[in-house]
Amino acid sequence: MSLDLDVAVTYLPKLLDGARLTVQLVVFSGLIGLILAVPLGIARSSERLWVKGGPWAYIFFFRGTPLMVQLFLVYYGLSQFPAVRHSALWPFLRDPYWCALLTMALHTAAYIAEILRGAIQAVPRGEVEAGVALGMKHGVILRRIVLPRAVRIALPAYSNEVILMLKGSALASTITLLELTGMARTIIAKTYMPVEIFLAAGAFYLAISYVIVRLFKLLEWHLARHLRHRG
Amino acid sequence: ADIIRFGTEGAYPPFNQIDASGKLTGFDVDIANALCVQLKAECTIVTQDWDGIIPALNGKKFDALVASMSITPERQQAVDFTDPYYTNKLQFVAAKGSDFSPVKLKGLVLGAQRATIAGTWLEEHVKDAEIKLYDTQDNAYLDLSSGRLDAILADKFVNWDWLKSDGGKDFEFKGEPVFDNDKVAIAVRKGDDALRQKLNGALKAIVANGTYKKINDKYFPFNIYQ
Amino acid sequence: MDLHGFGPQLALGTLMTLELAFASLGVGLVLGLLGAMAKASPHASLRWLGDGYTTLVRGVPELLVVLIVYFGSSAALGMVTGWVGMETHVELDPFAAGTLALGLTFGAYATEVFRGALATVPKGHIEAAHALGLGPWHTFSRIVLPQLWRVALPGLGNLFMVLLKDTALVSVVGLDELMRKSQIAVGFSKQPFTFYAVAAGIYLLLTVITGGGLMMLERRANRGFARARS
Amino acid sequence: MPSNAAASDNAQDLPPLTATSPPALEAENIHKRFGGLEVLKGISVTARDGEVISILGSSGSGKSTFLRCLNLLESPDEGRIALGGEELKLKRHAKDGHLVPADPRQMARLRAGIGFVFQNFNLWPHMTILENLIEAPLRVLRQPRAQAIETAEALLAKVGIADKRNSYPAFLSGGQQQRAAIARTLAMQPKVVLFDEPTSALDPEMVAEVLNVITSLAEEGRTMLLVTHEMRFARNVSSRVIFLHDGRIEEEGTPEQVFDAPQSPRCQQFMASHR
Amino acid sequence: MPSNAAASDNAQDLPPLTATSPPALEAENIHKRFGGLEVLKGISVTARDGEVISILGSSGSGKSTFLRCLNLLESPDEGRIALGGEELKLKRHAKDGHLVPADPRQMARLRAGIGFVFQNFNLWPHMTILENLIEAPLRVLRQPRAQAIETAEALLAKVGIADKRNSYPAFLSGGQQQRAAIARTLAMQPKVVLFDEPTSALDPEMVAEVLNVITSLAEEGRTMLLVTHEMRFARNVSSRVIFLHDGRIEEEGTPEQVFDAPQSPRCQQFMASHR
Ligand SMILES: Nc1ncnc2c1ncn2[C@@H]1O[C@H](COP(=O)(O)OP(=O)(O)OP(=O)(O)O)[C@@H](O)[C@H]1O
Ligand SMILES: Nc1ncnc2c1ncn2[C@@H]1O[C@H](COP(=O)(O)OP(=O)(O)OP(=O)(O)O)[C@@H](O)[C@H]1O
Ligand SMILES: [Mg+2]
Ligand SMILES: [Mg+2]
Repeated sequence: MSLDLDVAVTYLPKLLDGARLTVQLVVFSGLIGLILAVPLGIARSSERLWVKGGPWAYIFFFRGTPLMVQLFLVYYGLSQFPAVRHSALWPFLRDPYWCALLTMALHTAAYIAEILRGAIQAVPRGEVEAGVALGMKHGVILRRIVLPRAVRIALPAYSNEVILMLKGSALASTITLLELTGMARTIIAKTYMPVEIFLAAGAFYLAISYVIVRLFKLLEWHLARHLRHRG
Repeated sequence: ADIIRFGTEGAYPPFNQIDASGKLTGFDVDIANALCVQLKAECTIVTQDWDGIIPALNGKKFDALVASMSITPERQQAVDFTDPYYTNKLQFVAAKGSDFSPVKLKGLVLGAQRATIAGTWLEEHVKDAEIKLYDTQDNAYLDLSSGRLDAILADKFVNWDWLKSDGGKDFEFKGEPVFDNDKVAIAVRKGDDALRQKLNGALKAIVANGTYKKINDKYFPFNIYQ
Repeated sequence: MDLHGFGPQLALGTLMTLELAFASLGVGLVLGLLGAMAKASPHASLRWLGDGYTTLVRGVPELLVVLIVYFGSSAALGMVTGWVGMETHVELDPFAAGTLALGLTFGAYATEVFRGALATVPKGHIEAAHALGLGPWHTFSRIVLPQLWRVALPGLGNLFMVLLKDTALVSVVGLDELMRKSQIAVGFSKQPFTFYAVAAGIYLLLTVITGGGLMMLERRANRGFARARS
Repeated sequence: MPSNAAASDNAQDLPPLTATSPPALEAENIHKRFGGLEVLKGISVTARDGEVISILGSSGSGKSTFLRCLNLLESPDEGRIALGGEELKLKRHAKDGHLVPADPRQMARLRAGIGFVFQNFNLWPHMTILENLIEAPLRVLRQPRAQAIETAEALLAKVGIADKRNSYPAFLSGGQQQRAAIARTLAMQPKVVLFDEPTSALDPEMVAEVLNVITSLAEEGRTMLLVTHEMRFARNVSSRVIFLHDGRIEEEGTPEQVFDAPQSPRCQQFMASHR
Repeated sequence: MPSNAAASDNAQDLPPLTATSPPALEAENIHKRFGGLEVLKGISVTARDGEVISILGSSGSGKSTFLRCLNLLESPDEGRIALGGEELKLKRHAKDGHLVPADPRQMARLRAGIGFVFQNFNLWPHMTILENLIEAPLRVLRQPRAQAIETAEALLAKVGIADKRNSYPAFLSGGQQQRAAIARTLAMQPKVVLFDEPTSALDPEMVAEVLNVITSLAEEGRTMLLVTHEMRFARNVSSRVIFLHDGRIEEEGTPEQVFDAPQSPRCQQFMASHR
């Protein structure tokens, strides 16, 4: 099998456009997701049923169903109701970009919250008790002891989640967005050169995820200074 | 006897589809079976996702594709085609009563399935309208009924099938077919001339002996060969 | 709800989804542990290998991994058999290819989860094992793994949920799992919402079951650990 | 309701020691069981301002559990606790029947006035020693940063680990960690300090040093309860000694009484092993 | 090369004590630095079969570090170590220049013959106390399960926590954990035992008990090095005392010499604080 790399080069600008949209989707949905996930994860690790019940159900639903189905229901599903089409939200929900962003953020928030819960529960009990004994309030302990410790524990799993979202963003092509995958498929439909174009798109994904991995490594290194030998 | 392994998509009614009992049915399937009877060959038909269908053929997962695949120059680089076994036409559908017309598309939002002749046609011929491409034809129809699309361009026969259904009852064909020479054929691996010749012969035979017409009439009230 | 007679088909799809998920889980857990050990190894070459594995496999879209394994493997096997003079056509069957591809992917992500968990095992516990003369294998399997497991479980649970749904990707190699069966049903019946809702319901059901299993595992793994309260 | 800042002011200028001032710490009839094991079977202790009470007892006799119950790190099954005359509001937990704080704000305020030095230190590993020390003064007492650092450095110097101020806990020796933990507690200037074996990892010189620290705290009018196995230390530092056995107070009195003339056979036996 | 099992046989029937038998443990000129901090500046210790050597020194003087270097939990920068006359093969690590084991199998075999009791116990939290005790005998010595359990239960009874056999470490008191850690090490019947403050969390009665255990181990011909802050304990148990200061051995001799008539001013000062 011989590769025709000219095709990939010809369509590079188009793929770049797609990559830009992909990065946008991942970054924004990731940020919104993180903001949603922190309170969710904290509430989920509570021992009180009425605190953890809601987040539990939320996480259950969004982790339990495929992103593809969620996207489908938000984009195609909601629009089947005339009430939605005539509501004030329609200009927003009509647009596949906002639908994708909303769904991806809700989806990733559930996963991040669950990771955070695991990490919070892994913080050694004695360290929490030390804060309690010093009269620190619940919120202060959470902010100053539990979360900083949990963040360090959760970081690798979180980097996983970001990369999974990068890949998950490919599903946005099912609601007509021309992000990297959507763009690649459109080009393939024109050129019938699936191997070359998919490889080129794959290289873009690899490059983006490499950057993500690097950034996380940097962050991890920075946060692990308390374990590093200091001469 | 010879063994021929056919591949098809199984998600393109009424040409190829899987029914509730898991059985593969449709126009393509009936044609393949008729060809096999003609060739006195032993046949299997396997389904395969559209995205992987050409690679699977070239990876020798099967020998031929009866998947309503149109002949295009790009595909001809990857596979060889037999003589066409039906001719497709592209025609717009839009809401009943709308003033849509294929000659004034400016500023409209048009939809089609990605990687189809219809999608390519839109991209090549329409410059001043927004074009949205969908993974499946069904998704395009959904967006037509949600009002995000003004019209859809698709295979006439597929549109016809949808317009008959519940979801399509508020829509209708608009204007004449914009393209009527889309030839659909069976694909074989490049260079597999022996199989190609055999299939061509058998195809001629079933058209001549009336088997083809019987199959055609089972699905459509009009002739789709030419 | 009218399933247009597709009930048995969806059941078959569910079964295929489960088979794929569990088979890939097995492959992936082993790869994940090996990956984490490689990355924590003092040997630079092993670390490099582990890094390469996770970066590459995590970086490439799952769909591409599936396609590469499925089509690439038969090309590679064909080449090998060609060298030894056989002209027969060898191929990885779709299930094996799907399992391998999903397992590879799961393993790459699991490597990261295990690595994070590895860092939470107190150094002293490993030193205690060394001081008692436990070898590297026993130290790992008896002291590190059970503690690592406890911290890794929620992350692995996440990954398993992803895996369960990623099985949908292998439909490109011709495996009829739940998602594809639903799409077929949609194509036939033109009732997308019915069937996608049913599919979502089935995935949720599987989530309930795996969630229950995970909770049991977590409870087991947490024996002996007092939980922090504040 | 007085704010945290007010509570800390209290701690700094203590009320004059008069016979009528309420006891700094009062615990009455504390009961605690772990599953089937009844560890505390009704312990009552009253500590006046400036008193230093040592709690002795064999390993597993419930000394740590008792201290932990006093600031509700462990929920007692039964009992009353009052600090400086203010009764800690408790309520019964609906599910497991333990006593838990009824008013979390009161609890946090009172806890800020009770220091606790853990048997196993529990320093926060992601903060340097200095950060460990200033954390609570900054967040709980809302001290200005400069002042918190100043106090912290003075304390670190006092316990002899000023050079480790920017190290992380993982890189300290056992004794250094223990001293850091003591300093962290003292940085809050608590009125009552509970020490759980504060000298277990210290060499005799450091023990003497900690003894000095405790004595000077007592002179400032602070009240201390300490669990210790160092008899010599207990004798030198304490105004009163309590011997725990089998979940009850078996013997109580001045160091002379308990060490030199114990009444109960169990305590006699315990003291004998020390001689 | 003898297998692990053979090594354990060795440990159980010890060679007769003769003047010509090689020393149980020999460490020569051990150096260790952490970054810029030189903690050990050349320490040499030779311990004969049945000897009990106490290591004293102020907090941070490098006692734990020295013990940890002896079984290579810490990589020394310089030095030689031999066990029962067998020299530990060391090589210089290519990158950081530390000495690391050259032959991992030899290392594991020798380590199985050296016990180490950690200052902070390091019990494995996911195993019950009994499981903690039998783990190494099962995996390293390949003892039959029944035998391992029997030995473990006898040891637990000896240190007085037989009732905690099925508890997890998190639910034990500090002293109970310490005793479990001692028992875990002894379950391997090591020829040489290194104790890092084995009595820090123990009450006087338990200290006496541990003293008995150590004495009886010494009578069996086992060799022990122990870091401790309990002077009385060190005096009673040891045949030789070493005082560490500033990374060097400042004073060495019989307990009488070191405790009652120290030569160096630093040691005199240290001992004074003890009186
Ligand atoms: N991993 C490390 N990195 C940097 N410095 C260290 C490390 N471990 C120990 N140190 C330093 O080395 C010195 C000696 O520590 P070590 O634990 O040997 O003391 P020690 O004599 O056992 O004291 P203690 O009686 O308090 O346990 C201390 O100053 C300590 O801070
Ligand atoms: N969380 C717990 N769950 C079950 N049992 C516990 C728990 N905490 C302590 N215990 C048990 O309660 C008893 C008292 O423990 P505590 O820690 O109070 O003893 P202590 O007097 O402080 O002993 P030490 O001097 O050894 O520290 C012990 O038998 C211990 O095993
Ligand atoms: Mg205790
Ligand atoms: Mg030490």
